[in-house]
Amino acid sequence: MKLTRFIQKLILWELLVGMMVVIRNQFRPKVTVQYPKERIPLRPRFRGVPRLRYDPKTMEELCISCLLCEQICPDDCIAIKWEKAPSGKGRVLKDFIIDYQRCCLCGLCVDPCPTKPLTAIYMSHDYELAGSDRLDLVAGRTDLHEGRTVTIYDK
Amino acid sequence: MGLIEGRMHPGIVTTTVDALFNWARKNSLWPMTFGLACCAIEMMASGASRFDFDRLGVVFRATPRQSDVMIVSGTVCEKMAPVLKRLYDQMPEPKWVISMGICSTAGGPFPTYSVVQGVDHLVPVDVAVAGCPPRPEALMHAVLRLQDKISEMTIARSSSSSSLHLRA
Amino acid sequence: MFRTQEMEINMGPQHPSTHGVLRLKLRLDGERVVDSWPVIGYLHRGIEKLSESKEFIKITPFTDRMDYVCAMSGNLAYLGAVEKLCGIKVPEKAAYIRVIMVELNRIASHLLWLGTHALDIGAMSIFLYGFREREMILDLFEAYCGARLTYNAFRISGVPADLPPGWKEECTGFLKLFRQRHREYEQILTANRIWLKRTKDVGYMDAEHCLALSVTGPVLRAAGVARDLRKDEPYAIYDQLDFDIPVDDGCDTYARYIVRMAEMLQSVHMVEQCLEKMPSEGPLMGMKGRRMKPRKDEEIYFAIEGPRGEQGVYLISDGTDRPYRCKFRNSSFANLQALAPMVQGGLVADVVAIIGTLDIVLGDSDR
Amino acid sequence: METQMFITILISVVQISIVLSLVALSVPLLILMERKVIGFMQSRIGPKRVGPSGMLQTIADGLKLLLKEDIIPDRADKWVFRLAPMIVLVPAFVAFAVVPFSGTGLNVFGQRITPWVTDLNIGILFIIAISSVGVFGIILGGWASNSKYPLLGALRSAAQMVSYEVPLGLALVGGLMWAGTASMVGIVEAQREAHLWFFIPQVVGTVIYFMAGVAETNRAPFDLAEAETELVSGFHTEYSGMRFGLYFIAEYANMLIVAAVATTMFFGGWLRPFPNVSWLAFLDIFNFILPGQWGPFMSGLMWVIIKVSCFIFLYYWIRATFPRYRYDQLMSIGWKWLLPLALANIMGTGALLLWLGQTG
Repeated sequence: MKLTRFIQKLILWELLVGMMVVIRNQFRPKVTVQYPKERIPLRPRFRGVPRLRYDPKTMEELCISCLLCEQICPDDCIAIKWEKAPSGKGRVLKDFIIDYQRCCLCGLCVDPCPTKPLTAIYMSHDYELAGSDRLDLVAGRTDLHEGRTVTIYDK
Repeated sequence: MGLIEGRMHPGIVTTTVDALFNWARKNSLWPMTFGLACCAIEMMASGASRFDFDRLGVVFRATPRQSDVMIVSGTVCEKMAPVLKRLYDQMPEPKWVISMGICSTAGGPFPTYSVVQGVDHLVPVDVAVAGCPPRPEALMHAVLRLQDKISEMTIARSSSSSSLHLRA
Repeated sequence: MFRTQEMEINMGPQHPSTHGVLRLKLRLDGERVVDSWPVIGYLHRGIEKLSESKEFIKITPFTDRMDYVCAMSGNLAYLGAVEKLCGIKVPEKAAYIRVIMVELNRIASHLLWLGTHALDIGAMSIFLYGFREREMILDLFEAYCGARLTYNAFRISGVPADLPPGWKEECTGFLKLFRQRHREYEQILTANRIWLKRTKDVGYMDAEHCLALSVTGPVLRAAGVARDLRKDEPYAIYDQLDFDIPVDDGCDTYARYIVRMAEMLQSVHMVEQCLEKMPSEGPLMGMKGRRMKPRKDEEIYFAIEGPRGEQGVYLISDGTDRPYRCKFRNSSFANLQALAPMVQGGLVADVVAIIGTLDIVLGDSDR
Repeated sequence: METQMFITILISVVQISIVLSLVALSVPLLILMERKVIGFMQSRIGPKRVGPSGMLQTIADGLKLLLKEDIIPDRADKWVFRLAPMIVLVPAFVAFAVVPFSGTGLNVFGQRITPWVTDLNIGILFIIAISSVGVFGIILGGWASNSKYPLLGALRSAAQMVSYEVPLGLALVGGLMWAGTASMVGIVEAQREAHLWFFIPQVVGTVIYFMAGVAETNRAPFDLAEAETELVSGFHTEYSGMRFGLYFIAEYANMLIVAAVATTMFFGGWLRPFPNVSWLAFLDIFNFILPGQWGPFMSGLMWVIIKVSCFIFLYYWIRATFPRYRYDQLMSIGWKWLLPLALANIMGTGALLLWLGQTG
């Protein structure tokens, strides 16, 4: 027993074992995803930047300007402008601004949104968020509905 | 800047040379290992096997002298600000800055006494990435954006800034 | 004519192996460290002060950003404190999900430690192997809560969502694979003579000193003290799980390596048990509505065992829905105090090994 | 008479330029291969997007380094700072003068062109002598930067390289005793005559040589001088642009030298495996493909390239796997293990040769 350990030590056995592990990994399939060409499929619950959506059936604004998301946002990055509806009941959304410079993608704003089952504000799958200026990252109502315009690379 | 920048008039030579130079510059962006906070972990992940920054020719260098781009990854605190500025000054021209994540872009969720509200108060930012932290793909996207920006560089003298050109 | 002189050198705040923005002033005699002063505060973001102006629920995202390597533990510690303060009971299923997430995150955190620690010492591939497996865990987290690093996965009184379909199978598959990969890491490092030389008797600190400096976590357990809050003061459902606490009495960097490697396997074991025992049905939130009614003038302290040691939250309430004072007792800050005595008398190369073995996260220590 | 001399000089110039350009061209390839090979070992794919599957990556890197601003720190010793990279680079290239790239020469226009620039009768000594000059470049570069991390790196590398020169040289002595000559060509010829590669009687010498060679070239696990995680970048921390590039090129050229010497000394240079076993002759593929003198030349070249590549691959493999030694441990290995082992190896070889001489 002692002799085998001595011989193992002499022929650098444990170093060779380590090297074999590395060479074994060389022949395993590579885990690299070549990003601009191919993308990792995002999981359904993935939280990108928050966005707004219309009612898919009626294409009407879902947001009822209840300001719950504005209140719960820990970064105070949501600003909502509204005015009284002409009918006198409820509110009409004038503008909805999310400052992506501040948004920490925590997803807390989606929890209290009252327009169930489809929440007006939702965590989108947009993650390509680079802008040449930080002010590019402020998203107004159109941006929130249509998505920000970003250069998408695919080759 | 190097020796030839700003000495030539725009023309065929400069565009050809520009194409070559910009190709070299944009394909060999070496960022500095400048991990500040959470985003640094995602920056490491972008260098790791699954995303493999090496594909794009992006190799992390430890010293500012050998790096081309500074990825400010994380919250820049008041105490860190002078260090960051000095490191930026130590980098050789041409150099670029990517502001990764909302903390470095605008202070992020920390509007407090100790956080610099945006690294653009300290150094010129070329590409700002939102996200907290951005996915590694988002950082790669920022690098690709930066490459686009680099390919528009020219060694020719720009007409607006040079009075000599106006006279000639 | 010749005169020897001690050299003062600044390690960090920007240094490849200070794990962020730790600054270490070293006084060197040749390569030997005579004296050292860790300087922290380069990542002080004022989270505790900021917390006083936020409602309880809004503070959860900040806990992600303190110990960003193990954000789930931060969430759990904070939410546990709030639940203790308000006397909320967490449903059993939610507790199981929480434990699964925290233990998976412990593996991820230890993988990051393994990778960076080995990279500091010079082993390059193991860093990428560690990250490769960590990505799989992050995928699991992304499938569950939607984020890769700053999860915000739990809510007060429970968890916001059930495990997505197919998650259990994916997780079981990962755990099976991870056991194999764990063996590979051991093959590369455990018996490697270079690794042994670099870690044995480096950064020695015995139990007495560890306790005196209130060092916790694997560093303490590697000094022979079987202190683990999961066993000593069980929270969540840890009292229903069967697990061991790996202890080693080497007191050095190698012992810490052994302890952490064993802990990863224990976590795998725990997650497997949780997946088996978890009730398939049941409520996920123990509280209806969003109103918090904490008792007035109550002070509580709640701590969990994070991957780096005791992760505690101290809350004072004044009866409103915001904390009067919110103090985080984070393990990195306490463990960092062990750095200076450990590096004393070592070489420069040992300094990076010791920083690696303490596994500090500067966001955790500076807050 | 004068024309003959002129032609000789011309041939030398041509040889030198061919060798220089070969080495200079193989360095970018080596860097690219390192990134690719190590990438594959780490289950990623390495450079991929620049040029066809990343082939132009190092070209882009080099061009970019040329275009970078050239910073000389304010308090640096400016002349030494400029000179140091050259001191590293030049010996690394000069050493290739005596490396034989193939066995047989070529006859071009009635002139014989040998596949080595010159065949010194002290070839091995020349290489050892020349490559030890490179240390000065590293020390001076680290010192001239007037910065603390480079200084530490320079001191480390000074101690390391000086102490590893000794086992490196002594490890070669065993081989020299077998060969009975110090000429690089003569060593290979001796292996042909002895019908065996000197690797077989000199296993210990080969291992010692390789370890010392890794240390000499500042590669992992002995890359203390530029240990990235300890000393930022070691001696070239303050170097930017092409000056850093020169250090980088020199490092890889040195690797090539170490591999080439090992090939010549222990692995039979341009000889195929088992040169005396005639049924293995088909291994010299080019003998059958190419006509006349080109066949043996290309076969020899092929074997040299294959053997050198194996060594370089071993370099990469080791770098990908192992942690780094500590400074004092490195010294104790060098002086306490490698040096006595190398001496014992010499004595053992001497005894063996004596015994062989008496019996045979």
